[in-house]
Amino acid sequence: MIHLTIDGKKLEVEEGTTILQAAEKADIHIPTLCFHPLLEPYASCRVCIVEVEHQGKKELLTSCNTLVREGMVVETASERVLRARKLNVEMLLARAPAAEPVKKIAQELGIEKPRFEIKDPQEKCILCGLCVRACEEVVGANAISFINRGQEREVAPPFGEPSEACIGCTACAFFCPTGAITYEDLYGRQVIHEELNLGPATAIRVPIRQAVPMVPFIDEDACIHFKTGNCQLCVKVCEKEAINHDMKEEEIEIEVGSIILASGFKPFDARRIPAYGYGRFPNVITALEFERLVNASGPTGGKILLANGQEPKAVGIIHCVGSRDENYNEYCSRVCCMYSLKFAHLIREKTEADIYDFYIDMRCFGKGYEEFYHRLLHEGTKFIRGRVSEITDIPLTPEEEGKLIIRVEDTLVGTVRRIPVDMVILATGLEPSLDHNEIAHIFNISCSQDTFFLERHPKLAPVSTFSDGIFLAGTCQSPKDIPDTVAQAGAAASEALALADKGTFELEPITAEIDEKLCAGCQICVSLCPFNAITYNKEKHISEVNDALCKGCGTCVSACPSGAAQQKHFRDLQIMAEIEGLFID
Amino acid sequence: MSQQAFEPKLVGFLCNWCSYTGADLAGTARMTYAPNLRIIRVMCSGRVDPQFVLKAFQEGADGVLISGCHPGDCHYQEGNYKALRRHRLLSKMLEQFGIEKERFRLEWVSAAEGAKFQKVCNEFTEQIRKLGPLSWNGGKKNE
Amino acid sequence: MPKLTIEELEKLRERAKKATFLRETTDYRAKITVHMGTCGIAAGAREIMNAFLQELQARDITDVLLTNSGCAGLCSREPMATIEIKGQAPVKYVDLTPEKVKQIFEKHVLGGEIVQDYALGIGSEKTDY
Amino acid sequence: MEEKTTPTRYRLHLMVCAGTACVSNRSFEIKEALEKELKKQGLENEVLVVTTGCNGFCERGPLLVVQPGNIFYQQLTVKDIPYLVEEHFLKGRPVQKLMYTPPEEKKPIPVLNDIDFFKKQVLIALRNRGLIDPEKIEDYIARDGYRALVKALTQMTPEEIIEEIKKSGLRGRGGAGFPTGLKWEFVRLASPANGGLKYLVCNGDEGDPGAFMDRSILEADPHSVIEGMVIGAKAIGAQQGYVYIRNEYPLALKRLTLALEQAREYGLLGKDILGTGFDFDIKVARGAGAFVCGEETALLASIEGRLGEPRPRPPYPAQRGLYGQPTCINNVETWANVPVIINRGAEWFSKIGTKTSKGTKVFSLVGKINNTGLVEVPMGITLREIIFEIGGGIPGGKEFKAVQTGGPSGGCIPKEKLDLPIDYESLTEAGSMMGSGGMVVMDEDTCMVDVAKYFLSFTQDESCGKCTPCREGTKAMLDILERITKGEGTEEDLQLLEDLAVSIKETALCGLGKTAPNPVLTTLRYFRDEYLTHIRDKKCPAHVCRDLNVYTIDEKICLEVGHGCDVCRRNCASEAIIGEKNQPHRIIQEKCIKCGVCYDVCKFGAVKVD
Repeated sequence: MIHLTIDGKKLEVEEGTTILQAAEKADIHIPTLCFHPLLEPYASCRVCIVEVEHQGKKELLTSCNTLVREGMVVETASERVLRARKLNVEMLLARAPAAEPVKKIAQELGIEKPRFEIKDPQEKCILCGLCVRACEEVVGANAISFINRGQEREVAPPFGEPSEACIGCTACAFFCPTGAITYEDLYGRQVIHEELNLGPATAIRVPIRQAVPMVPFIDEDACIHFKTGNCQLCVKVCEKEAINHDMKEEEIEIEVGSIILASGFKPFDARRIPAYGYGRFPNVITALEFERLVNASGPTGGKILLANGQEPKAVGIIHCVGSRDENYNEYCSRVCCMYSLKFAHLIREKTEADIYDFYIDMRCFGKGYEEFYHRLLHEGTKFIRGRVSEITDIPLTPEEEGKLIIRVEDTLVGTVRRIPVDMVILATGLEPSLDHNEIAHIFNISCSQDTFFLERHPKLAPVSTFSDGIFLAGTCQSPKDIPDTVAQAGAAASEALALADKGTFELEPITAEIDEKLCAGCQICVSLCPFNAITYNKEKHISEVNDALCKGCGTCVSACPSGAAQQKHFRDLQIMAEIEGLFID
Repeated sequence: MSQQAFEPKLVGFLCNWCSYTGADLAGTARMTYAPNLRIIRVMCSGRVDPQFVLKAFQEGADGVLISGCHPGDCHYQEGNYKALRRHRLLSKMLEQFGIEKERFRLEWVSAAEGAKFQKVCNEFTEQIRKLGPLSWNGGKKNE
Repeated sequence: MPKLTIEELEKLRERAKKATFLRETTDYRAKITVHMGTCGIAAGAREIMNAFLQELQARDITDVLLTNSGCAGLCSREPMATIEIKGQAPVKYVDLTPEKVKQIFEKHVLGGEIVQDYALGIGSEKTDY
Repeated sequence: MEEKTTPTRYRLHLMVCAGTACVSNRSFEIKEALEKELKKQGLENEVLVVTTGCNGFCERGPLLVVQPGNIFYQQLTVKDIPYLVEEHFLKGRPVQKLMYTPPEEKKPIPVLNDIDFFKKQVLIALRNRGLIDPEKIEDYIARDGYRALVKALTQMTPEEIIEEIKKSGLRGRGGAGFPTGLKWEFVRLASPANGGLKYLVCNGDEGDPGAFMDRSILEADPHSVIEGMVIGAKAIGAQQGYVYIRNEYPLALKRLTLALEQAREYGLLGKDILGTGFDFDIKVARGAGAFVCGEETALLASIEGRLGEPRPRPPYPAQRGLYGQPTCINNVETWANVPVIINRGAEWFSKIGTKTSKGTKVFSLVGKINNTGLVEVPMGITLREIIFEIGGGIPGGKEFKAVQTGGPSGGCIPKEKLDLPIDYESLTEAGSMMGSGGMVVMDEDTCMVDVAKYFLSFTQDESCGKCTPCREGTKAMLDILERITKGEGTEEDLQLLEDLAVSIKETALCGLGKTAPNPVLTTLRYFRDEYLTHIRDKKCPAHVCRDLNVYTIDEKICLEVGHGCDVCRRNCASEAIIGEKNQPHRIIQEKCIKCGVCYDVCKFGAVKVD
């Protein structure tokens, strides 16, 4: 432990502490510009200077990099310090009059106007090097550096050309204290974060605000560490030491008695319907994007705004996007009608906009649903029955100028209508999740025609599958809304629980058996059995079936040359008799 | 019996998990298909012993269909592959017996493919109808 | 050149010193001056100079300074050379030939004994060389 | 090794100076001419021509020293050679007209040691100057070269070497004067990180305007630096060394590279040096000529291939230097001193110099002085001795005004301090510094404000720009000086200038910035009046600051002496002079651009400047 005095306060700090850190502990503020706690001290701005008396010598030292020493007496605002600090800040102010942090410190020090020549009143860069150091120390990309000397010094990539080394991480802009670096300036490498973009903002995030569990994760594709092997700032700042980049995905084998599949759905990709212009028109958004937009924790704080930040005057909601359509999915996605109605209600609540609801049929089948529909009819939402053929921004009349025009055949009126709106919400349907087929393969279950998982029986075994012990819940089985999903999940859980509770498992009685007397011990059956249910008994020179392992496919039976193997309930004789029976006319 | 009046007798060995369910689906979906196919349910297409096919032809079948799960989808992992191998070999053998290989067919029909089952069934019936009756006694002594 | 050991370095130093002693040594035991005015050269002073040089080289002598000067004023007796042994008076030799040089070198320069036969005269002053 | 026969015996060695200054005065042509002429006269086996490093008396180049006898020929031209060869080398008649005659004297001085310039010098770092061919290792070995190395490697422990250097009192010759032995001890005691190596660096980045000590040593005696470095490496336990040298010193670079090759070939560098099992090698790192790279941390960054800018110290290079490892960095001259100390002992060395500063220091003497060149003098010598005895005083009988020591980082010392004995402390006391040894002499025609401006414009230009005070402050000071020299300065400016200077000195990051205000501070201290004259009277007493000059024509002289010769009018580019032939002329001040041409062309002294 080292003892020192800062501004008269006696302190005891650990060896290796800088004066700046020590002062912070004592609640003494020392202004800094080029210092950042996550980066090595650079000591270039010379604003954090303090007067240090040690062993009878008094000198001005930068507090950001000077380590404390026993018996040091530090003054952070002596006359000498203030005089020098003031001059340095004044010079920086002349260099970068638009840099807010400099202005702030200048104000604190009572500098009104620099006495030195101002070259560029808009200049923000104070050459503190935080960006350069971030790029080197944190990112490890070394894409930018200082070029030139002295007055000509500036931050630039090599030769002033767009740098191949730049990974577009924007760490430089993040560290820049004055806003001198902006994303756009980075030679077009930076994707500007779109207002409505649901994409990643940072490499560490929770997937969505309502995520369960509410735990952040590291996006390997966005994380600097996984690109350059450097950074790991998160590790430095995490006091709980909860971050470990070396953690890898690992496979854990868990033995279970039954499995419930609830692999969910993916929303229909609205880009597949080019006529609706999703991706081309910024104000054509999908249901999920709208859901994000109205969310109070969303990008606009829950305000319904167009891409240009204004409130829409008219909104169209198009039902059955990708559903009930021979070209995409024939089935009804079941949830879109109701959520569309909810959207219409929310828009009514939050804006003054006219709302148009384009539907084929209103499917309000659940409890209270129809009543909600009626409420909306009363609220004044305009329901237009007909499939929208096109969304365009080419106006035909002055009213359509600057609007999105929805072309639709109003089947109730029997005419083609053009309805100008500001925002279009596409009620995209549900599709099986991306890895749906893979899952089906792993669990050896079938898919029905609509490509969702097939239940064992629509009425008798709606949550079971053809694989014993594997149950289905939710939208992996078919599109359904939350109440239905909850109900099915409950059922699936009970089925699984029933198995567990019973403690025993009923096997199919249809297993193979081998007649000891007939078996010649050829072992053909042994190699055929996919379940390793047949073993060869060396003592008896025969093959034997393990009933618990045998699933009863009968492959061994049909291959047995001696007829020793038989399948219960499907004996050769039985099938032969069946065949014979077929031909008794 | 005139050609037009010829109604082929077809035997179908359908696996319990896919094709039999598919046939069931066709039925529950009220799809009509040729009534000529007589179905024998087996647990797996791999259970189909060549003897059964020969027996069927012997008993008077004009065509035999084996239908199982799509490759990779077998409830028993690989029974349908075994059926596939047997079908290839047996087809060759049947040709040697003078039975057109068209009369012995293997099809993959999943539980979701009611429509496919319908199609297969109708096609097969028409095909055999064109081929005409088999009248093969399979080495059985003339009665 | 292979790498040196310490002994080889010292040997090399000895040789190098011999090649460069002229640049540094100020303390000579003897000084030979060959008079090389136009008259001397015409009479063959170059040969005399070479003869002295060869003697020095052959005997590897580093404490004798060989130099030249202009005409000594006695053109008829050229080639001439003056030999000064430290602490002794200079001796002028005249009508030199390479053979005489050899004798003078051996007897006078090395032996300290003046070759009276060839000497013109002996100076009275003593040299500090 | 094969024994060679005795080396050819020559009668004369002609030492032709081939330092950069003499080379640029065509000394290589002189050498060729000599060889050609000697051959013509048949003297090629009697007379040997040797090229040496810088002799020091650069003012008088190209130089030739004839050995034995130390006969000094100067300012030779190719035309002189046939005569010189015939007269001196053939006929033995030294040529007086090619010898050095001190100004205001008639009689030439034939022998080098008798010349004032050389008389007072004490050669340690430059001990081999003019005596060896820098491209021949044998010449160096003959001069006891590598004898100290043998001693250090075989008879001394590293601790003993360090103790010897400490006892000698040798201090860094690069400027700050840190005790060399102490630095070595720090590096010896520091342990490398991650099992790495310790490094040893020779700082040959000489950037001061008008200074060329390092260049000269590397050109004249590269082996002395190499030997010093190997001894240092043994002392601190380094295995790899670097010589950082400016690429704009091609001759030094060439000779150093050659010397390194020779040393390696002879087993004096590399693995198992002289069979003692000690490994050490030296690489050459070339710098691009940034002044700031002479600062040690910037230099190390530059070797590593990074931006040459200083970083805050501590940690000092002795703890964390090159590639993060303990690094010993010393100046060229310091290294060149090391072999001598080992050879002759610390006691001998410490007898030379003052109480705090031991040994000698090489200065490059330039500016308004008769004998410009390189001198090595013992510490404690006075400025007067250097300037007036060695340097031969001020040319043209002008008055001495000040001497600027320590390059752009140093300060100007006025004539009141001429009797100052030179050492590290006294120079610092006087507001200047030892620096690497630049010494610029200024006469009465020098404007001190202009001098300060000149040095500041240099440091301002060379500032790396890393820290605020140096980057912005030097520029701000320069702006003020510009204003003052244009007659636009105010007394507030002077106050701001002083505040800035103090603040920069106190808060700049590295040595460059900390010392950059020195020229201003010292001129303010000793020549404040001159600043005030510029500000208050709008006059430059030395008439250097052009904007402050007022040219007038003394009509009386113009008419009576010059008879209105009209030359000034014809030469005036801005047509500011009116008058006709045989009539007095006059300058229209509004039109005058103060170029001074009229002043220069008037043969009658009628044009006055004020």
